[in-house]
Amino acid sequence: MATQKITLAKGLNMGLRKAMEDDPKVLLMGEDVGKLGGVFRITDGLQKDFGEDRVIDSPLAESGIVGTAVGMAMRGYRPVVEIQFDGFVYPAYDQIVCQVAKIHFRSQGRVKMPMVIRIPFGGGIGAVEHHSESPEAQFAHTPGLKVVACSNPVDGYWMMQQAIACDDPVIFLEPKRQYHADKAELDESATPEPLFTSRIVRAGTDLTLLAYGPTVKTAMKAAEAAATEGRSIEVIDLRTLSPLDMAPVLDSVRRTGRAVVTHEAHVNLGLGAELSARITEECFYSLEAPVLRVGGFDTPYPPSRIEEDFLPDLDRVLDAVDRSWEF
Amino acid sequence: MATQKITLAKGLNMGLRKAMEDDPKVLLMGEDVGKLGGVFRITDGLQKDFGEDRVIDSPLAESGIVGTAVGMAMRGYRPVVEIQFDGFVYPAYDQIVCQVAKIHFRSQGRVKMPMVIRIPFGGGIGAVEHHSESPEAQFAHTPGLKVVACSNPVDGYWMMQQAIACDDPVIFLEPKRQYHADKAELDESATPEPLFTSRIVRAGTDLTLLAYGPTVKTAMKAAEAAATEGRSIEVIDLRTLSPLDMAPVLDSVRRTGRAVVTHEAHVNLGLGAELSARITEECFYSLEAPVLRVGGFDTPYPPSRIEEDFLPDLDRVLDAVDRSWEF
Amino acid sequence: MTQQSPGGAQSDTPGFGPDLVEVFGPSQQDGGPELIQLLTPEGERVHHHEFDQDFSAEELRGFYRDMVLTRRIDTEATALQRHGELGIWAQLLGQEAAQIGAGRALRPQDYVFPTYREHGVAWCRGVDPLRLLGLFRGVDQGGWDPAANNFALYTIVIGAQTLHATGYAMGVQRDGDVGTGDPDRDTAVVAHFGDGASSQGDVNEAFIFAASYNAPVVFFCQNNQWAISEPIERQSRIPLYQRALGFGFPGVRVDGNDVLATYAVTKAALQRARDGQGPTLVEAYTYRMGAHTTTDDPTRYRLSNDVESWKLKDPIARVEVYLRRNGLADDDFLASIQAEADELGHTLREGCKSMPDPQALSMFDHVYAEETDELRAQREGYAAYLETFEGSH
Amino acid sequence: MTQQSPGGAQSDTPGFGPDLVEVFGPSQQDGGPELIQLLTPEGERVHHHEFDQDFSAEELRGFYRDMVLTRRIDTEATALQRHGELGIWAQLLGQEAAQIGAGRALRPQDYVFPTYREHGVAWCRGVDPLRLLGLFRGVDQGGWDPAANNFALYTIVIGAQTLHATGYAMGVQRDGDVGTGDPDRDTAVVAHFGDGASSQGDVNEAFIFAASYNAPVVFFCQNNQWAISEPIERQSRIPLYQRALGFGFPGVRVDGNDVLATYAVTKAALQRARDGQGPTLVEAYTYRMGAHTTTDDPTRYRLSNDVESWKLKDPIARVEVYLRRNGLADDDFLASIQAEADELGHTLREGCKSMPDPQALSMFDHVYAEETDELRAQREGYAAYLETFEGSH
Ligand SMILES: Cc1ncc(C[n+]2csc(CCOP(=O)(O)OP(=O)(O)O)c2C)c(N)n1
Ligand SMILES: Cc1ncc(C[n+]2csc(CCOP(=O)(O)OP(=O)(O)O)c2C)c(N)n1
Ligand SMILES: [Mg+2]
Ligand SMILES: [Mg+2]
Repeated sequence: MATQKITLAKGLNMGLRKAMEDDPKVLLMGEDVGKLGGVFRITDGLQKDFGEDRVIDSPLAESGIVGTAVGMAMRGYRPVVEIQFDGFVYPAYDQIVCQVAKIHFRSQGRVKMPMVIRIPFGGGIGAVEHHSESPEAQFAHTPGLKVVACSNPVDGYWMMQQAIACDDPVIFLEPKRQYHADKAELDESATPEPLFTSRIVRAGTDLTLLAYGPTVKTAMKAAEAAATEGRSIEVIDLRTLSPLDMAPVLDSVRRTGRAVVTHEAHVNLGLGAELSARITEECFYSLEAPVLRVGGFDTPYPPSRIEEDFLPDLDRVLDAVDRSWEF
Repeated sequence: MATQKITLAKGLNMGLRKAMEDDPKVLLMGEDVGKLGGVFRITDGLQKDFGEDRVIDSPLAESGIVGTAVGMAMRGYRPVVEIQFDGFVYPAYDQIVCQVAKIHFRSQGRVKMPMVIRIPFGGGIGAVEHHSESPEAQFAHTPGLKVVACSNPVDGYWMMQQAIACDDPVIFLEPKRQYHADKAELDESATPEPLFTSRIVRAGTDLTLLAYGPTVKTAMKAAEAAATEGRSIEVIDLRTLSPLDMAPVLDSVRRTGRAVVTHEAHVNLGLGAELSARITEECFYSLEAPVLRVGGFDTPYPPSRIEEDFLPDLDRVLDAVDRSWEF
Repeated sequence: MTQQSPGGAQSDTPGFGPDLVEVFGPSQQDGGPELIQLLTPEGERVHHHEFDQDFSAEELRGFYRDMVLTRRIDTEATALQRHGELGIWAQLLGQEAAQIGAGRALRPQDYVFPTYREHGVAWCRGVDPLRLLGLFRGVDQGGWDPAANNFALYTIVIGAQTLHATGYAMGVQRDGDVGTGDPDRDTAVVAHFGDGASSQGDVNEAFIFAASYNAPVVFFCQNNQWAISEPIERQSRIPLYQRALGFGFPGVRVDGNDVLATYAVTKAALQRARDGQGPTLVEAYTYRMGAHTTTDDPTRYRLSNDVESWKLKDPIARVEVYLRRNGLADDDFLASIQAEADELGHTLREGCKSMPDPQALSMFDHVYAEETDELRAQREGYAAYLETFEGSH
Repeated sequence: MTQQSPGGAQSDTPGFGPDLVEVFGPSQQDGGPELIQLLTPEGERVHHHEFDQDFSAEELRGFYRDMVLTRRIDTEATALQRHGELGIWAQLLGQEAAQIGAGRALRPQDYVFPTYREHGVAWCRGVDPLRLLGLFRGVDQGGWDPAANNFALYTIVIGAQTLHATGYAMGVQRDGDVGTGDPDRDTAVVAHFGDGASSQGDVNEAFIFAASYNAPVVFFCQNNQWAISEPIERQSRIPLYQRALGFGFPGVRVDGNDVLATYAVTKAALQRARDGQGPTLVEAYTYRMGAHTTTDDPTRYRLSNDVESWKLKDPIARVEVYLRRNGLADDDFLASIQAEADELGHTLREGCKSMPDPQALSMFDHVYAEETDELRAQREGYAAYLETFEGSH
């Protein structure tokens, strides 16, 4: 099969389409996912091709969307729901953490909950309040949920299908800033890596830089910039946030002796905290410096005119790399 | 004023009463807080004495409770809302993280949000699902909220009044297992420590043990048990979870070189993760061992017959102490 | 007091028409004129222009038996809790007719989403009552297989299950199992919830989704007048069944202490759903005769007078009177049911006491359908830790 | 297609009475017979048996002026967005009458909780429109002082503010500011929300709390027929104003393109609230003539025919016709309003372009009323970091 150059938005769209073709039980639901194809057009064309019964525009109520999806899953469907923006997932929070996450456990495995909750997340798009947040830590703290974040078009295509095929509920985070940013070559005949694995996206020897979703690009740029100064940075795209795939991370840190984590979520109790705790516990004698964290500050997401100051960027990542060195 | 021996339930009740006497703007609202005095009787007698306008039984809707409390606060009241059990706070999650936490920021300080959200939390009472959870990490991750946990009757009395007097929204966590457990001597004429401070509750030299809410008692027992083996453990009752009061913690760890954190919340992305990350960052060269964490496992809260296996207990804390030593 | 009572002083502002409170009056102790009844508290058979139907002697005796046995489950469980065998128990005393009426109206393919008090419905579905006890004993969180009886697990977060029911019903639509005319295929879904739960956003969103998609779901609300200590008036100032009117589907109020009426009305609502005519709200007007749960103390908030007056409306007594008066049941029959109840009580007692505690390590099971290495490591770590104790003992 | 259309094939199951869908019929393009109107699209003054009132020439010209200026704010902001000066803009085109009618009916002590599109109401409250632009430019999240105009900040999470309004109204009750008869004291609260928002749990919970406490709040729903790409039929299969009936308080549907009717109905609903008669739902039946926001593309989901037919109901044109026809406004007057609008447009353009960006460090301000050491340290750390760049430049 020929390869093609696609954006992340296209990769996700193709992944959804493929999953719907492969399994008639896959349903999409959300606000504006039908005729409009979603405000980001990720479901573009799918209602036209699969009908209103499979691509369902819902009333404007997130708890209702997730709660009815629970019932559909109980009836044997595999619902994929779209939350329009990160900041609007909270009305559904109760259904997600008390029902979606727990029904398999509650029923001692008798009731499966194969649901994907898609959330465009992260900032940098110049939006108003609630449109730029990073809620992943709260979901990763909740047993019963799996949480993944894609960072590029090819992963978007494969991870979406894998998440839909997974028999557990998956919170699927899509870096909205990247939707239409860069294109990549997709080979549909390739064999993807498993869903819940992290990936070294740039090999290095001096420091391990951990990122996911939107910060992977920043991390790659930081590694390039550091290389010009003779520092060899290994970049890992975590891809899975719960479970964490610690093996490649620990292996890397044992080699490099230093780690920096970067994400857009608030630093306080963000994924960086957990990674720091685990890395320190497992690599105590290998560490030359404490694990440093570069994230969103511990303030509400600010007005968009200063959002780039809130978000971790190349310079702040490099600054942390420097600080790690100086320890 | 003579001192009296009181339970935690009584201390909280007296604290609420005092706050209501001192400030007519203080209102209580929640499910069953009126005639019944709450399912734990924390508001016992208050409706009788302050009337139905100040102690308000609400319709059964947590988002409604918190959302209307936001409006009351805007009108100049100081609402104290009760969430009946930890696991029922999630329907109000959206109002808490998107509104309560952000209105002061959104309005550039023009609108204050002096609200207290009381949550009986933690397990060990043999209850059914959703009645034994520890949701603190999710709130502590949210900028704009302050989060405190009391551990004893005297703190219950003072911290409640201080939280109500605070101009910021405070998530007030009450260890329900302790409500009627132990009595302590209350001197109402004493001067309490400030609300957002941690406290060394047992001095020690060999290891710093951090706890809050229900695990403080466990930590004290662990320190006693360790003492019989000649190990001197310093126990800190964190009291405030957001902001964290790191100064006494860091000072302690610099002296002891070892730290263990214990809480009932899931270990993954629990407060222990943040404490580990910060301690490691600040005390890198003082640490003899990585910060170890003893918490609820990363499973949903289990059926009550095995909840004591889920919850951190004396033995598991001592085991972590041992592991810290062996590093 | 700053609150104005509804229907208070009229102003001369232009009209919005009367409030519904004025049209229907506030909720009344006797359920008001809209209450659908087929059997009075005195055991008299009355007729209703729309919901009347004939009942065979066998059916009537069946209702009686189910209610007596359900009540026995409840009393037994309450006693077991007092003896420390259960952590807590949510009593259904007084709500037997509402639950048996609703439960008996189901067909096998229908699916039920209960709250935490539907022991009678569970009984009708064939769920082993011992499994209900397991949850309240704390050995599991619902030990029955939902698929075996089309009876979901109890849901403790109030109202959440109404959305699950609606979504399930949307699945039924997608399977084409509505409106085919095939009585063994057309499927209805029932969501149980309480008067208190009716205030939750989730319940109202369920109404919206069900109306929007015309889903085959029956919202069955047991208005037992109380949400723990809060009277129904805190949740609604008009009769609860009228809530449905605001969402564009029918609501009815049935005497929830009348098993015949509850059965007839539920059956009709289920058939509406199966026929593809969409959702219905059934308000079963009843009374919580016991405490909210065994840890509750209702003397703190309600008058024993009220309870006394509701005793006269006992759901079982009226059927017994009717059966006897019409020669449909004799002493032998009644004694045989009592014997069956005693037998059931005995089985439950013994079964409950001998119910084993779960293994500690079972808490790591079923967190995921596809287990994670992370959790496996946690389980193994804890297993190894536990073994250090075994060794030391 | 598995969904059954409401009001479809009748079965012979016993009756629940007709569905409300059958009683009222589905939502109609023209608003149906229940639509309250005082001024037709053709500019004819019609009378209503309950909500009629006289308007002075000055009042009428005032409505006209407000609507023209509000529309100008909207067009200006839309243009500014196209020129990159705003990140996004939520247009109110077509909803001017609904907003000016609702805004003008307020008294100073009343309090308004808007959603994100109430630029016309803001105008009536005296909020500087430049402050509205600030939010959409991304320099702040609402730069006005809510207390200065009793106009809360915009709320973007749809529906959340309806609970705030209800709670505020409960505060008003506690202050004794209802039903005193003192026109300068009695206070009403207004919650604005859209047809889409009506599906949120929060909005329905607000109805419940408001009914339960009989709070002095007016729920003002601008049914502009669309929630982004979803038509009103997805949210409700009966006219939206009837939602209130299910909660036991009155609902009315007013022609939201008729400023006179909207004013009269809102005024009456507010007075009901101030008098202590509790909540009312006002559905202003209107149409979103523009896109949802400047980033939306409505051609993907709706017919230009519909838009054309609504153009004939333009809220400003009908007042202009009426004013002219009745000699209440001449060319000079209309020209003077145009001049005022041009002036306003100019001020907005210049003001917007010269609106300074916030300081980066301001993001650490006002997170708390009582700042934490933690955050102070974070601010100082970032300040020091920024200084390293200043040095290097
Ligand atoms: C979301 C949520 N909030 C609070 C509770 C605690 N709670 C359990 S039962 C109950 C009262 C429910 O009353 P109702 O719906 O009338 O049902 P009933 O108990 O009368 O059968 C409450 C407040 C809960 N289970 N879930
Ligand atoms: C809780 C929540 N979910 C989703 C959104 C995204 N969103 C913004 S406006 C909108 C449509 C709202 O429609 P409606 O209530 O009719 O108001 P209108 O925009 O027509 O004025 C949506 C879905 C949001 N702001 N909040
Ligand atoms: Mg009840
Ligand atoms: Mg709309």
